[in-house]
Amino acid sequence: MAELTYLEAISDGLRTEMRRDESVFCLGEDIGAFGGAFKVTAGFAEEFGPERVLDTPLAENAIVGAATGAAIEGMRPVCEMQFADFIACGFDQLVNVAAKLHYRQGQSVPLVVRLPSGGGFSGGPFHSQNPEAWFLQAPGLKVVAPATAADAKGLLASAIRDPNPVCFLEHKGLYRHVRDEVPEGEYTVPLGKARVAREGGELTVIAYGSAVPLALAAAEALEEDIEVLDLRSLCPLDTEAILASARKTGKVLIAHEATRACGVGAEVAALIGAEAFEDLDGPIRRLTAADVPIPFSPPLEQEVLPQLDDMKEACRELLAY
Amino acid sequence: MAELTYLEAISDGLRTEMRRDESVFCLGEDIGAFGGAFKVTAGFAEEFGPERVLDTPLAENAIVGAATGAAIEGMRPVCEMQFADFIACGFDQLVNVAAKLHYRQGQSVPLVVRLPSGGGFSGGPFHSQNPEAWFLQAPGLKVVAPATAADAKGLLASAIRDPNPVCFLEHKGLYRHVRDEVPEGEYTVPLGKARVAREGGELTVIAYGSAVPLALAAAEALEEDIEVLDLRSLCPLDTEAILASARKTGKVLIAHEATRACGVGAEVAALIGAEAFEDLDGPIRRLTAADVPIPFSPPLEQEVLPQLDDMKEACRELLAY
Amino acid sequence: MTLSDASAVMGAAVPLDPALLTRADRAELLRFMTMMRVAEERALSLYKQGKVPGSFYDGRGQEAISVGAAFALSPRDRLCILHRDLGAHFVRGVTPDRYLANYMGRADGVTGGKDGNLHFGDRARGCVGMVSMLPDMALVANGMALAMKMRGEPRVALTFFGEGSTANGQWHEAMNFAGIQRLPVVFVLENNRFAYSTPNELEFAADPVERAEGYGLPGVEVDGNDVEAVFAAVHAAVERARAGGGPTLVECQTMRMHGHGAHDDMGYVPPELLAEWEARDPIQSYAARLLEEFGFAAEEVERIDAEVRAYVGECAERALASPLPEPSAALEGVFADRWEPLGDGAAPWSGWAEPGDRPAAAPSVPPPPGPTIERRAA
Amino acid sequence: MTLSDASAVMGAAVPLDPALLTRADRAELLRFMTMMRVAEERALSLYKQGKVPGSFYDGRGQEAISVGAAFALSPRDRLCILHRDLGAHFVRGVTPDRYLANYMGRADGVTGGKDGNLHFGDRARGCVGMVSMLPDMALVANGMALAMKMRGEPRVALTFFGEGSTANGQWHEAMNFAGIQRLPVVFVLENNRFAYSTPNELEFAADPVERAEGYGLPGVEVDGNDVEAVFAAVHAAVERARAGGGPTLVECQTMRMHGHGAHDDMGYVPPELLAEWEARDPIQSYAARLLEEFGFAAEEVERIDAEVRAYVGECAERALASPLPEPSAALEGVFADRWEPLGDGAAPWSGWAEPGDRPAAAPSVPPPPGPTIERRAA
Ligand SMILES: Cc1ncc(C[n+]2csc(CCOP(=O)(O)OP(=O)(O)O)c2C)c(N)n1
Ligand SMILES: Cc1ncc(C[n+]2csc(CCOP(=O)(O)OP(=O)(O)O)c2C)c(N)n1
Ligand SMILES: [Mg+2]
Ligand SMILES: [Mg+2]
Repeated sequence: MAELTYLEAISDGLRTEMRRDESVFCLGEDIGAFGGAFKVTAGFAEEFGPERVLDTPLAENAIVGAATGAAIEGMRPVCEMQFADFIACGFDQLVNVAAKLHYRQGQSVPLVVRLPSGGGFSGGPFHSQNPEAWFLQAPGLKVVAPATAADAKGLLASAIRDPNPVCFLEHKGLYRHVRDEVPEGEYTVPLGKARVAREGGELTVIAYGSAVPLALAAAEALEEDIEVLDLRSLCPLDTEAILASARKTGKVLIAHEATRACGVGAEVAALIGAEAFEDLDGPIRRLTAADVPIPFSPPLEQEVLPQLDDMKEACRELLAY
Repeated sequence: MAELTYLEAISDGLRTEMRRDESVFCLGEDIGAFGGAFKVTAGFAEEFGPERVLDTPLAENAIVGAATGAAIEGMRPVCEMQFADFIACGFDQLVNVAAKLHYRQGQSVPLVVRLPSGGGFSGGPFHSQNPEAWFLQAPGLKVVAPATAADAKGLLASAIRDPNPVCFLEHKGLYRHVRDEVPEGEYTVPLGKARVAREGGELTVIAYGSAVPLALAAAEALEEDIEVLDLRSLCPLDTEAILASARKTGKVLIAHEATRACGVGAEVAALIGAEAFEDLDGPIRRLTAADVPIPFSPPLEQEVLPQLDDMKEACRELLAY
Repeated sequence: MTLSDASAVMGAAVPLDPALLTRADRAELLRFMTMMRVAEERALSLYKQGKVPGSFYDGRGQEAISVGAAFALSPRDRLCILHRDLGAHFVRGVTPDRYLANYMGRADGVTGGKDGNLHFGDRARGCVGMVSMLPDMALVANGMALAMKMRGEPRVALTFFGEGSTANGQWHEAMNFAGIQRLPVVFVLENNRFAYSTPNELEFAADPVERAEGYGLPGVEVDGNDVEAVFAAVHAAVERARAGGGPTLVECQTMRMHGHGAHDDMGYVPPELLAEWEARDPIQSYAARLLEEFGFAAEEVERIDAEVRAYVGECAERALASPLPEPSAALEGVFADRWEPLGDGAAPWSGWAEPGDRPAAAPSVPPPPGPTIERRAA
Repeated sequence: MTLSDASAVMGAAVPLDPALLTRADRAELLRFMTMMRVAEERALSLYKQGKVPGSFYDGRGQEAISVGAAFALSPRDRLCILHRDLGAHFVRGVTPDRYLANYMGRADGVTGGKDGNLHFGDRARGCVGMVSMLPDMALVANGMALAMKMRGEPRVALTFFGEGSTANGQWHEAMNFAGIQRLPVVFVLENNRFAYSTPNELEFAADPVERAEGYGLPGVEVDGNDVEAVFAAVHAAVERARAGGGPTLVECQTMRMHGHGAHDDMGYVPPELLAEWEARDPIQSYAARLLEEFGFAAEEVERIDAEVRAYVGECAERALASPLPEPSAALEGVFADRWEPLGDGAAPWSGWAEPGDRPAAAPSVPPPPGPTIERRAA
């Protein structure tokens, strides 16, 4: 075990998989000599050579499309979007080609798209988005969103080994602010299993990505009997764990940084409203970004993204219900 | 008043607006001399000239981008996607440029994207999709989905006159199968107002697009006291009408043809679970397509898309709850 | 480029070494083109009988392109075949029964009813099924070629696209990336004068083959109605790619002789244009050439036609006997349990008949068992 | 094209009619370039002082391009200005206080804190703010040009993009559509040798200016460090577009003299390359030319520099005095209540000074009231 930041854990996970399996390679903009916009692949070109850490032109459909073809031919490509926001430029290849090939043609497409996502650092409307819900409306894509360094490493390894296209949402706000014990060497965390990040009996906060540390901080600060469920995988969704916790506490707050309408929070709320209705002791609430583009200036951005105080307030309200 | 099909009503609405305002023009693939894949613009090139019924190359970002620029310069462009599915190829211009310009820059972008959507006719995985939920996760886009011919005409006129980008989902399955009384001449239906398509007291079916006639048929067949609320607008969503009906009947089924995870049904369910919790007499249920690509062969497609029997069954279950 | 330029189509830009094609090869070329024509005619009549759900598309008049191009490929080369290219499926070993069953949405169609039209690729034969969005497969072909290049394998990926699709941004991304990486990929552009109803002059202001240089790759223009010209150009491009020389864009000038789909009466096509190209029918003209230039007897040519018709007839019977899929299949297969390699395709060209001709370095991958109606019926 | 080709940059492809520029114009060109340089230096130091949230980008070394290009435009022409093109904003009338306030996320920045960096366009001055996704604005510029063409107005849309962005599919869609429709649009390509860390040879296998013909439009290559050469080429392209002659692609060869952003130490740039281009600094070399060729006195040139520095200093004070926006503003403005026209920009070139020079047919649209810090402070 070593203490690593979330960012270091991603690098470590990727490097470990590249050492383990020579069909694993990376492609993206500025990931080679430069090591990527966030330096996730710093030193990789030296260790693995420029062919396995491929600098592409500025063309996201070309990146996802090349990964799809290479995956079909037995490689294990890991694409980097420079920012998650740019997936809109590679959207068609992802949702129409990669996502549907197995269903239509029995063709496995083992690729990973790494998506540095999220805001909180004045990235503005084009460097702060959380696009995960788009992927859930495109059947055939798996979607993961780790909240801890250990999960970041373990889920990335599982994503790489999975025979399907996996969208790997790595939250930029966690890159250097989250640090925890990460197993050394090969390490996987299964896709599709949520994690009880904090046990509690009165209220469940269901969260993923950057909302997990926020929920934990709120629970600590309030000193209440709050359970925090970290989803880890958004597709497949761990419906069992969600329903078990909802039934246990009877009160649920779902929190994420993505905008609200048709977000993952809506799906989880709908699931609970349909399947755990009889066990609910209060309304199902959501804490999410407002339905606006993410603004640049700090006071504006803070108004839009969920803050610790908002989380505490939302918990308090539900506990008092 | 004249009896028109849903398709004729769209043509009529578009023609009326083009006659009313010469800044309105259409652009898309094969919409000129050919009149469009579904013949919505048949005869338009003759009446308005090829410049106002512009045949574009096969390039969806170019279509949406050109519309955005023209809208900024005071035109009122109406883009046609040949099939809604192709919006994935124009996605970036829509969600990143058109949607965000007003919020970021105070720049109004009055454009309409017409999206022939939906399945049920063996269109297969690329000619049957219902992409509306993607747009709800892209703040800045309005989204409408008419279920009747009159609404198709009136909502299209409102969409054209609206100073924002509007995604206009026209369901291909309704094109020739729905026919109703449509006011002649200029006619608008306001964006953001749902419509009680059938009054009832025991169960609310909230639906839009192709799910509305399905819900009405089920209600008739069951001869039960079912209310059918036709959303018409998905963004803005008529939350008042939704909550009022949910509170009145206490039981809600949300139905749409789009796939389930993070769909509009999830959003409506989450809204009700948060705001009408105390008035509910049963779980909030959804009837949607399964989370798979839409298959081609009739027995497969029928398995995936909601059918009348599924609707009846879902209503019966909730009524019996 | 205007419509009337269609008559100014260039001849083969790559002279064919006559020794490349044996007499048997030539018979095969005619046979595959005929098979495409006859199978599509049969499919169209099934469509008219209401046996094909959805819509119907064919490649009438373009048979020389898919057949000539696919004929140049080795078993271990890989293809993304498009909607006008049925002949390439046949060359790789897909049988007409599975094509017809696919169109009818039957369990024995290549996709088992999951997808329709020509939206299929037979995994067992080294093909990846196209998506509707055009020309997305060009980027997928790039990716396959990238894998081949990374592993140092002397293999090639080939894909097709229409001239209308070159207007889409993905086409540009594909050309540019292939040019930079010098990928072993061959792009076959079928300029059939129209994209749906849209004529060349609304698709581009300069012919796309003129763009090849701007991507640092050669562009070759051939008569797409001359199967040997197509074979020669693609063969040269494939050899170049296999030898590490990078990608080639081969533009085949041709004409879409039917509507975009069966629902389209082509009111927008000037009748003279159709007549002009009808006179250059790729099958008729090749049959004539076999008689005149290559010493085929009339009976030989007629026998090919008769045999193909009989065979396609049997295939249609088998396809019609195939059941519709079980509804429950609709909910299966969204995700894969494991990755499996594509199998190798048939490579009927005599150039691949002798083991010595095969690239020595190519390790053989066993094809996964591919379903065939024959197997099922047996 | 390799890195070392950078030294082989061509001269102005369009010879400048010397009468086009008056002595006062030349002073203005120097003044705007200096203003861009000084304002960016000031912004960078604000960034280093922690007053700029997020990240920081500038266009050091590229001042001649945005200034020279924007200088050729009339008030009613329209622009999409990119992240290296601050000078164009200044030419159109945006003042440095509003630029600096925007970078600091203040209420008086052009976007009022909604967006940062150079992601702004002053509506009152005929500009549409860029988005990050590159080169999306090329398609928006097409749309503006389409509207102008449809209405028969003798107006032009102009946009910029880097050479790296030409790899994206949207670039191709923009060129192709502009070529087919012969839109009155001018595309200014800034080849500054790198896209972030990616050098030319990984961006394309052939220089993008060579692609212009493949879209049926002229491509012109100029020395992007020579402001008069840029002006001449863009002026010719604008006149051509205004007269109905269609689009032009103008490639300006230059060098990005800073990192991609302030966080980037440019470890990947060979020092010789920087030194080579440093010697060709667009401002230094233009100042020298004004002295040598155009009879400017040293004091004149020095006064421009001093005045600009003083002015930018005052602007920085005003920007620093501007408050942060009210949080509640974050939840407003997703949707518009009504459409309003863009206003007309400043057009400081003497060619626009006399009313007779203005296009007769251009109806005047009143500019919407644009916020300025001056107005607020008054
Ligand atoms: C991205 C995209 N937009 C729209 C369509 C709808 N569409 C299907 S085929 C077609 C015309 C294609 O023309 P071309 O590439 O010349 O191929 P052809 O059909 O002529 O062989 C169009 C517009 C599509 N398939 N993909
Ligand atoms: C579609 C897209 N993908 C990725 C990025 C991230 N990105 C920002 S600037 C940049 C390099 C742009 O290079 P170039 O076009 O040459 O412009 P320059 O910055 O050199 O002026 C990249 C990759 C982007 N802005 N847009
Ligand atoms: Mg075509
Ligand atoms: Mg650059």
